[in-house]
Amino acid sequence: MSDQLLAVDMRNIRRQFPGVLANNDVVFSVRAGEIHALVGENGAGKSTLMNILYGLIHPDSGEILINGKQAHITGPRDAISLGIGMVHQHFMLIPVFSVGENIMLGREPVAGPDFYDRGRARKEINDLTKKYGLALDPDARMGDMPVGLQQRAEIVKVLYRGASILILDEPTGVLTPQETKELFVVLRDLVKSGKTIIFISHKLKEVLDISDRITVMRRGRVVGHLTTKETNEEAIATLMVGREVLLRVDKKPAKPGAVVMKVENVTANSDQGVPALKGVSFELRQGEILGIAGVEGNGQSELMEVLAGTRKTTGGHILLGERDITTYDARTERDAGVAFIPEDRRGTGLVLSFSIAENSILGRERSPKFSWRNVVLKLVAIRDWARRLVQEYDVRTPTIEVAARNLSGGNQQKVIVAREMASKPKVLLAAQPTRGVDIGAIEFIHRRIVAERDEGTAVLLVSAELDEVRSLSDRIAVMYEGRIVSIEDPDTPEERLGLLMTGGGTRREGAA
Amino acid sequence: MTALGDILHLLFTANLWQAALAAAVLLLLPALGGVISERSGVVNIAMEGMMLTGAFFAVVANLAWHNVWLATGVAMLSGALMASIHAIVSIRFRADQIVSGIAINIFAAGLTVFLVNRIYGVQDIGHVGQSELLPNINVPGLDQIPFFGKVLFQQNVIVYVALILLVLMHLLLFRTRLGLRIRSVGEHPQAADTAGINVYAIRYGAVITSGLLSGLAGAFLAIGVSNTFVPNMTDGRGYIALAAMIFGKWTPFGAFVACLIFGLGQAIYDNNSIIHVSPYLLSMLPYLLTLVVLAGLVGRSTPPAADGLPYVAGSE
Amino acid sequence: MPIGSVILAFIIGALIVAVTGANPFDAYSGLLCGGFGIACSQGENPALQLSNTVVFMIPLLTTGVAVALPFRAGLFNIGAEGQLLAGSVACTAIGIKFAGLPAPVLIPMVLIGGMLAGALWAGVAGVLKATVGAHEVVTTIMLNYVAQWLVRYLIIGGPLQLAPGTSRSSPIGVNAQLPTLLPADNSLIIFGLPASVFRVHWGLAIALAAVGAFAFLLWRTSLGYEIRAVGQSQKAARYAGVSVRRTIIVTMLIAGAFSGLAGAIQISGVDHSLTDKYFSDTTGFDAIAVALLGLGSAVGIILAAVLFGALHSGGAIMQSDSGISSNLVLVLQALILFSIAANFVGQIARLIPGIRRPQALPPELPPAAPLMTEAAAPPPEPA
Amino acid sequence: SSGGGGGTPAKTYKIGLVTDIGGLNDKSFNHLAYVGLQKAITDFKIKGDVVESKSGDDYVPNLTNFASKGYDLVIGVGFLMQTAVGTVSGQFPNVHFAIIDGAGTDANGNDLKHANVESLFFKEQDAGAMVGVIAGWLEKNGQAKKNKGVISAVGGVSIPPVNHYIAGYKWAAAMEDPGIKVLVGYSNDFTDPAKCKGVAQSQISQNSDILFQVAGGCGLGVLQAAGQASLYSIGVDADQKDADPSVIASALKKVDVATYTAIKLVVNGQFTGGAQTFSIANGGAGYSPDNLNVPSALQTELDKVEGEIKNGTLTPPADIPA
Ligand SMILES: Nc1ncnc2c1ncn2[C@@H]1O[C@H](COP(=O)(O)OP(=O)(O)OP(=O)(O)O)[C@@H](O)[C@H]1O
Ligand SMILES: Nc1ncnc2c1ncn2[C@@H]1O[C@H](COP(=O)(O)OP(=O)(O)OP(=O)(O)O)[C@@H](O)[C@H]1O
Ligand SMILES: [Mg+2]
Ligand SMILES: [Mg+2]
Repeated sequence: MSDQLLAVDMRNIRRQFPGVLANNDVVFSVRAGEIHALVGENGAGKSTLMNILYGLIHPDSGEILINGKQAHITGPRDAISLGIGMVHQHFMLIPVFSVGENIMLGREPVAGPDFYDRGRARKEINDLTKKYGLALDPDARMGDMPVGLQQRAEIVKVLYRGASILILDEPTGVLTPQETKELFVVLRDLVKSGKTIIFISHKLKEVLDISDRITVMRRGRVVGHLTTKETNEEAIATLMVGREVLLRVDKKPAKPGAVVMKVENVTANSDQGVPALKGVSFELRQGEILGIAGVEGNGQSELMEVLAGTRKTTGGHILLGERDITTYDARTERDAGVAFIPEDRRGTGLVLSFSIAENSILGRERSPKFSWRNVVLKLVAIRDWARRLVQEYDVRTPTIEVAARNLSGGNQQKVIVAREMASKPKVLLAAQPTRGVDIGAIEFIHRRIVAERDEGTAVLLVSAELDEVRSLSDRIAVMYEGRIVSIEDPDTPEERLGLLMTGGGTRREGAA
Repeated sequence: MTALGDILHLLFTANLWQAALAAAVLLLLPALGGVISERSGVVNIAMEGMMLTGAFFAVVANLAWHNVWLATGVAMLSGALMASIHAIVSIRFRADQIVSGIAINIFAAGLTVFLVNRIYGVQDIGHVGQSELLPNINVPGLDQIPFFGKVLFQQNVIVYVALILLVLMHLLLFRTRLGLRIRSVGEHPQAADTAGINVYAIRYGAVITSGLLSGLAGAFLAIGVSNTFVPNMTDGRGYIALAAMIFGKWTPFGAFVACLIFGLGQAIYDNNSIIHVSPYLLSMLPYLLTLVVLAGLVGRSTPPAADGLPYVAGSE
Repeated sequence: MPIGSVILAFIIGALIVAVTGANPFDAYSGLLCGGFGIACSQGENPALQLSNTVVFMIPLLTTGVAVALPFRAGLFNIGAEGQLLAGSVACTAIGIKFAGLPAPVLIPMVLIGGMLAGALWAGVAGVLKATVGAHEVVTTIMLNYVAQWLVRYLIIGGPLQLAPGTSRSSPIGVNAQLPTLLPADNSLIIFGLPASVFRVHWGLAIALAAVGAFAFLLWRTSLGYEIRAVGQSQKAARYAGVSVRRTIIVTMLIAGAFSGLAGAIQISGVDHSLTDKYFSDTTGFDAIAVALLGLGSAVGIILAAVLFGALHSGGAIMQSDSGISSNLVLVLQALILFSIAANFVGQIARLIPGIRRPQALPPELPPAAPLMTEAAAPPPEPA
Repeated sequence: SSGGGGGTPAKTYKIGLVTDIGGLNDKSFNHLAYVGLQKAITDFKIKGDVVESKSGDDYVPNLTNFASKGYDLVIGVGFLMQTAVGTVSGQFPNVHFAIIDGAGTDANGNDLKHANVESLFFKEQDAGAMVGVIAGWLEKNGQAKKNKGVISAVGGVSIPPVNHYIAGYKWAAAMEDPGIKVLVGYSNDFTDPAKCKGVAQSQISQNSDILFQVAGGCGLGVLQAAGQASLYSIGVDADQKDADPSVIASALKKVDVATYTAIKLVVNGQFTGGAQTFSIANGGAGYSPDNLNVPSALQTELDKVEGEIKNGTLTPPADIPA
């Protein structure tokens, strides 16, 4: 590689965590001006490696060269001064601060004796956003921003610090397809303007689309350096997981049965109190997967919460079989046979400090199965149950007493999927079931969802991944601005779906 | 209901408000300390102890050197010393900040009396001369304004200092770069760290500042309001200040409002020689009032997001 | 490891004593004797010392639980003191009013009455938190003061006053009094002293049972599960179908009942009337230290209560034997809290290369850590 | 008086002193008792030990500890310890007990009259009366600061020992100056000077120009408030002229003397139990003129009243007159 200047050259990086060798003599180099993808399963060591580069984690051994010069990075300050910027997997933004304050933080313009100069901050940001075509309102409250814009703010933050080497840790994990497209445009511009980019993602299509070269990690080791042009999804996946993986879901045609859930022009408000569902109607049949496609923020999340009973409706009806469950709360819904895989795994789906065993009965702690007359817990039953889930759903953990906090994202997700599916629900609500999870886990979760369907469960799937929706669903409902604008067949061309998702296209009311 | 009449009448006397303001300031200083500490993400319920320590050393120093300003400085330092214990234990050693705070309070209560015993023995700790107390200052001219002159401009020097600190604290937190950084550390230390801000330095600074302020309050109590040290003379003010801080939603002026309620309650109570109602029921007044206000007007108060959570940098 | 921390605390304490010119060994032998009746140098009666320690320990057990339980739900109950006072008032009132009833009826009555009063007192804070989101730290502190002034009012010039010029209530009926383990008899000599000096009463059994109940509730019941869930993540709890508001209120009610029980037991088992000593009672505050020291676990609370009880009764002996101010005890309590909370010993050990073991996974958050954070946030449930 | 204790070197008497929650540094009677004990230790070569009570729960165990260790005399300081002394004295009939400001009582507040208990009572009203005379006289003769005919007293908590002082004070002041107005307030506190200062300042704003503190350590705030308003104040229990220049006199309650005497009786084998009252008559109560050069007319008045109280022609009331 010496033929070309290396922007980043990490040699024999080693970092031990309790029980895990997160980075094992990792050799990682990035050429100046390239987009370099770093891929690997959950827990492979990507974030760790990048955190080391950014000075957040100190390696036990190894050396780092930046632009050919030996670098001694003791903390983010050093990294920043070396022109390294990082957009973290879990955003580093302060919700109660304004966008401007978030971007300026650490390099604030001051007036007089240390007064924060809001005016100049605004100007600086506007300059930047113009230069890179990343529109942002500096005065908006960060907490009120959609993830896409938060992501954008993170990037502007990095650029504002004059970074020439950008690290993006799973930047697209939370983005919609169009947001991703926009992001890629930006990234390419940045490279043109001489920046170097390190790009971490679980989504191989994107990797192939955006990167010049690829480094693959597995279990803390680098298992391959690839040149994007000369490789393909299967090859990368195999390297990552260490075995063949099928990326396409193979499923028998659905045998839809009776209608189990009937939704009749349901309306509901978002957290901000504005209407998010403006009259949604559809039917869900036994043994089918109804996928909901749509740009995030068009009411999918609210719809799921309404159906799961964690959000109140403002109108309309929900029928489960004959029963009107419109007013049911989360508990009664669950008891009635509606299972829910929420999109926010860490915050909502799990109590991170609880053990796997405890998490395995979340929401069912009063059911006769796990408690005597819903007062006293049946500990033995709970343990057996948890053990069963762990081994049936292949949750990678030493014991069921491990706190969920210490599982990788993929395994955390498996715990939730297991809990919700194993209760043999009539209806399974799956929101972003594979977000941020590595392909190994994705493959597994997809197979389980199809299996559920084949056993007669009615599945409602919401995903920001159009591919996922198309490959899993038997019917696709497209949501736009709080309404279902059309119901399509899974083989509908991506272009048409994209058009519908953005409010265009000719509607075709489906069977509903 | 003559009692109510008496109280209403009092509310129109400058004396009452003068006393109320002075009493409020005794709470305001530690409350401000609490605000800055918790804004930086370090829960601080140790104001009681830091204030008591300040009171003790103010007297000791004043008796030793007969210089009130020196004594006040010593008091503030001793408060800061206590604070730095809290800081080291909860920032460096990542101890539970509530435990550490409680420990500081117990520690101060025990240590001060223990030292009085050891240092002064039978003859007991002495009194500070009238001339060596923190002076009351009448602002020339202004103090003649009817009503407000007495309330605002015939006060102890510390009252003026506290009111200035109140404004400064507000500006610091919400207008300056440092304030922005302090709040960022309290809301999301990781974010602050990745932005190149030294989380630990900010937190140490904030906690120690709370010690300086509480120590100052202690000095005011011992060698301003009184002229000697009496065991446990802070009498729970640190906890009231804590309540005031939360009541005020972790803002300086909000806390000040709460402090005024308590100060007013105290001042009204002080008139029990002319208000004809059980002094004990009268004493309940400010606390009941606070509950009512909380239930009615103030409602929810949500602390800084990272308040109370030790920060573990990505590294060790 | 806590043992190590305690020892470290005593070492530092010894230094303080030595620096101020007293003899640490005298101090500690005094504490040891006063606390556990061990190594008594000046004719103290070991049995008596032990019994005193136990008597001090009893109210710390129940109030300790009253602080520890809300911790689990992310609530900081500084109000154990006020709830205890409410309990003792109710116990006294009932014990006087129904003095005629037989003990098997009256004793449960006064105890349950105390629990209800305590629950009511804490319930106010719980409801305010659950409905308007008023921070429980403020409300419980306020309620403490209200309770303290209420007690003064009641027994000085108020309805419970024994007689003009006194600052105490009339005694509760004999049938309302918890019996002591040994007969309260001055003539019967046990361990070389009149049996009546051994004041350990059946409240001990009740208090231990209460701690057991706490552990059971927390780890073996659905409610306990939900309380812990709410404390860790309100979002997750709501997803599970748990009503955060209801859980907060219920938690405070139960906690208040525990404190109230402590107050009732003190009246019914020790004081037999509401006296001016309750003006300056600090049990409810010591309870915070006990709960934190016990890391919110049942066993921990018992050990912490024993330690504090022993220090409390040891301080007196230390002072009378060696003339060292019993306030040293407070200093020691603080040092123990510091060194356990900060786990100095562990951290120091880690510095020594020889015994460098990898630090454990991120520990369970300390009992009080989530207090001021998410869990402390008022429940945003739509009303 | 070199006590007879010195005569029999065979035995060193063991005396235990238990303070109430005020502790040794309460700047009030606990401290005075301690002073008395110290004096006895030097005079009689006794072994004197002290325990401070941290809370009301400590009274019984602390008394019991001394008693169980066979101390010759166990002294409980303060009204708050009455029931505790009653209980423990019953358990240890062979140990001598003394209690200051009270008797050994049962739960109903009745004196149990145990033969081994000596109750040391004080006629606080005597002392109160003497300073009341001073206050009243100064007001009447326009020799106070404002002379608007208003004086005041700040009590700690409304309990007998406090109210006795105030009763005598009010009674005597009215005797000197029938038109006088006496404000009475309570701080509900014995330790926090700020609290008493507040009450005092409110009384000052009601034109009081002589303020009598009856609130131990808290009361220091009263003396200081008077000082800062350059008015007169009156100290309590001990001679407090050093506490503040404004202190023109102190009402003395010689707890140190009482303690010393109780010890002396035991050492001399003259312990008799029962109630002992310390009053002007036996020098256990009184007053000290402090930072004020007393006009001769006032002095004569004082001597007259003192004499009449001694010979019983005047008896100051124990309860505050309306
Ligand atoms: N702070 C930490 N303490 C202990 N172990 C850690 C810590 N951070 C990471 N690890 C461990 O190091 C391993 C690598 O973690 P890392 O975050 O680098 O994985 P990753 O490749 O980023 O996974 P993902 O794709 O989910 O982000 C994981 O197995 C994890 O258990
Ligand atoms: N403090 C920690 N102790 C142990 N393992 C940790 C710790 N922090 C993170 N990890 C592990 O690091 C790995 C990566 O975690 P990370 O925080 O990057 O997100 P994740 O859990 O992988 O979620 P995602 O699916 O979004 O990648 C996971 O295996 C996680 O369990
Ligand atoms: Mg990662
Ligand atoms: Mg991850």
